[in-house]
Formats: sequence, C-alpha cells, structure tokens
Amino acid sequence: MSISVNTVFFALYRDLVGASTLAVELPSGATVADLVEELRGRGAPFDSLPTEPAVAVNQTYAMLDETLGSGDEVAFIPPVAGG
Amino acid sequence: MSISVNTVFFALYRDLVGASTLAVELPSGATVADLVEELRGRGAPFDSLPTEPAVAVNQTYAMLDETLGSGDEVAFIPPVAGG
Amino acid sequence: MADRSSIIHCHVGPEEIDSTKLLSRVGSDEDGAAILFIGVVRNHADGRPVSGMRYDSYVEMSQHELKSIAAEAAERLGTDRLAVEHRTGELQIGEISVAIAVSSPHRAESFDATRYIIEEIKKRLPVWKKEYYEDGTDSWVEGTLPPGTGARFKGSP
Amino acid sequence: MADRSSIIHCHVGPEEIDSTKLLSRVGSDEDGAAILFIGVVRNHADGRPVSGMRYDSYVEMSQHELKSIAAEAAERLGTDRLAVEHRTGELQIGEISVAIAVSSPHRAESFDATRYIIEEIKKRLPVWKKEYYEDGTDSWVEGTLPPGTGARFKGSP
Repeated sequence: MSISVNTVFFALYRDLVGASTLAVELPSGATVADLVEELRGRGAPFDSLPTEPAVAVNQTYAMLDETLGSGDEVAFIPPVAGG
Repeated sequence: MSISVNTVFFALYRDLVGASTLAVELPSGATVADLVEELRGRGAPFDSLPTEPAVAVNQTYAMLDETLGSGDEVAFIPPVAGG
Repeated sequence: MADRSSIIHCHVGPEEIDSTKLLSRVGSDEDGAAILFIGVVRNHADGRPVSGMRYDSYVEMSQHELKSIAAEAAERLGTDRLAVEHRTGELQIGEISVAIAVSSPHRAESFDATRYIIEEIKKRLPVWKKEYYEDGTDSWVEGTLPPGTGARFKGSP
Repeated sequence: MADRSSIIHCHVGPEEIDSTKLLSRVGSDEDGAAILFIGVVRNHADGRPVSGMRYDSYVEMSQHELKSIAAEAAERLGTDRLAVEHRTGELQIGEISVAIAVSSPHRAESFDATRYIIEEIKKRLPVWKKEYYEDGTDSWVEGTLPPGTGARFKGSP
C-alpha cells in the first residue's frame, strides 16, 4: 500500500528545487519527516532542502511527525517575510 | 504702581464667569495666585472659579506663584479634553 | 512619494480634516511604514446617546503646544515626518476631530510616535468638548488637569 | 459611517491596495477611534539602495491565516471592525505592500489590534519577498520560522 502526496515549493525552495510542484509516492503511514527524507535521498537538487523544514499540510502549519494521507498537499515553507 | 493683565476664560470657566476676557488691575509684583484671589474676592460669579486653577501665562502653562507683568495674557484653563 | 528628510505639520482650526491628504503629506521613499490615527465623534458616551459635539480651543496656544508635542515625538522616537490636525467647532457623529499621520523607516517608530502624540494631546492641548445628547441636554466632557500648572481642585468645580 | 456591529475583511492578491477605501470599510457610528497602518516598499535595505520588490505568497493559505489572525485580534483585543490586505507581485518604491485598518470605540483597542495583526503577519503569513537592488542583483529577504511547525535549520539554508 502506498499514498501519493502533492508537494509544493515556494520562493527560495522553488529556486533551489527548480519546480513548484511535485507528486511523491510514499508508503502508507508516512510522516512529513519521511517525505523530507525521501526527497533529500534523491540527491541534487533536493538535498539542498533543509533536513527540518517548516511545512504546511493542506494549508495548515504542521509538525514533522504528522502522518500524511493520500492526496494531501504538503507545502515547503521557507522562513516567512511578509509585511 | 500697578499693572494691568488680560484674563481669558475658556469653556466651563467662560460659562461660569459669563465673559471671555476681562482686564484686571493688580499691584506691581502680583502673582497668578494674587490674580485668582482678587477675582474670587469680587464675589459672584467669580467665586465659582477654583481656588487653584490651571492657568497659562502668555500661552504657556504656569504655576500659581509666577509673577505677572503688565500686558500679560492670563488664561484660565479648565481640565482639558482634546482628541 | 518623494525623498523628504523632515516634515512637521501641525494645525488647529475649524477646517474639515482630510485624513487621506494628511497621510500623503508624510510619506518618503526612505520609509517602510506609515500610520494614520483618527479620532471621530461617536454616537454614545458612558451609555448615553450623543447627537453631536462642540470643540472649543485656545487656538494660538494649542498651535504652540501641538508643535512642541510633535517636536518631542520627533526627537525622542526617531521619526521626523509627522502631521497632526485638531478640529474646532461643531462636529457631527462620524466626523474627524483629530488626525495624526506618521511615516518612518520601520514600523515601531510610527506606532510609538502616533501613540505619544495622541496621549500628549489628551493631557496638554487646551481643547474642551461639549457633548450634545439625544435628549436635548448637553455638558462639558470631564477633562484632565494639564501638567506644569500646579493646579488642584479642592471644593471647586 | 453607519452602525455596523462586525466587519472582518481580509484579502491577499495582486490588486493595488486602496488604503483610503480600506479605512472607510471599518468605520462605525459607535467608534471614536480608527487606525490605518500601511507598509510600503522603501528605497533601501541594510544600507543598500533598493529599486523594487517582489512579493510571493501561498495565496490560499495566506487567506486562511490572515482570517485567523484577524479573528484572534477581534476576540482578544475587543474590536471586530477590521480590514487587512496584503499585496503580491512586483512592487515599486512607495507602493503599499500591506494595509491594516481597525476601528473601535476607544483608541487603545485600535492600537493594540493593529499592532497584533502586523506582528502576526510577519511571523505567520506564508509570504516571501525578493529585493531588487540598484546594482542589478537581487535576493530573498531573510525571514522568520513560522510557529507550529517544529522546523529548525542546522546546516541547511
């Protein structure tokens, strides 16, 4: 059993990764941390992402141990600088 | 020797006194406190003024022991409520 | 907006206050933040319905005092682009009685200067207001003794 | 102005911000004070001449987050007439990037709510800005880790 999540990259992370969205397959029960590890394990350019980035799952800030479900939108959020 | 000062009344004090300005003769060397005493000593309506009012001499807040000079403008300032 | 190093505008008088214009007076290309504060006549006071307000002022002295307050804000709080107007006369509900505009490189100075100016206005500006109530009565709004006079009120109005 | 018990307006998008209109959204006959805060693009950053700025945002999430911030301000700070807009896209020097308007019966609530909203925007809103310098280079402005994620940055950008 596996799930598919939609990852989204913004600002600096979009520049680093060279893409704004990416569908990723993960084993069922995977957490945000597992997703980060999976991506970074792919090597360049993904290994330039932080090991413990800020993320939002379905548009809400989430911790790294949050369990993901199929179809979740996981956004990699660089340090914010609004205003 | 005597001096003449121009007293000015605002807002509540104008209502109490029934006048907006009044020329007052005082002995040379008189202070703000002497002016207040002179006016209150005239009886109604002046005795309705406070014994220790806020005043401004020539448009600057002044203490009661300030000495007055001829031609000074002495304003009786009710508690302020701007804004 | 333009490059402007120092702007201090103060006015007390019966003219209607144009708050948008006031804000546009203070902007500079150097500044990243600006605040506009407005005080308006509200329709109630201590639970009583209010129909309007009259502002009286010792206008010449208020002009001086307002300039002093603005200069203090500029000196102490690190911004010297500010504009303040206080209105006099009869005002309707919703009309602006006082407006303060401040612009500064960063937001903290604008917040602090605006707050300083309105608090000092309420303590020191020789302005008085009379409230007109819906029931046809009126009264002078209870005020604050200004500092620097040594005034006290025992047994007197 | 009219009698209006509650107004919460939030928007994130590329439209130019009309701050005068924003302020006029929040007024009520019950209110005696209103504040308008604007953030504008300034011509320098850490001593470097800046020629412009680009604001990127996770727009849908920013909308949610801005509504949460406004609702918190309303609940905690006793005012529920507020309007906030944050702009996205390419901005020139002097253009407004963010505007906050708050109206309340007394001034303290307006000051506190405005300050709360801008501080929370800077901490939490998923917005990023890229500075364009006069010398032709550009860079992402260093930001803040938002709360609620447990993120840390050891040995990574």
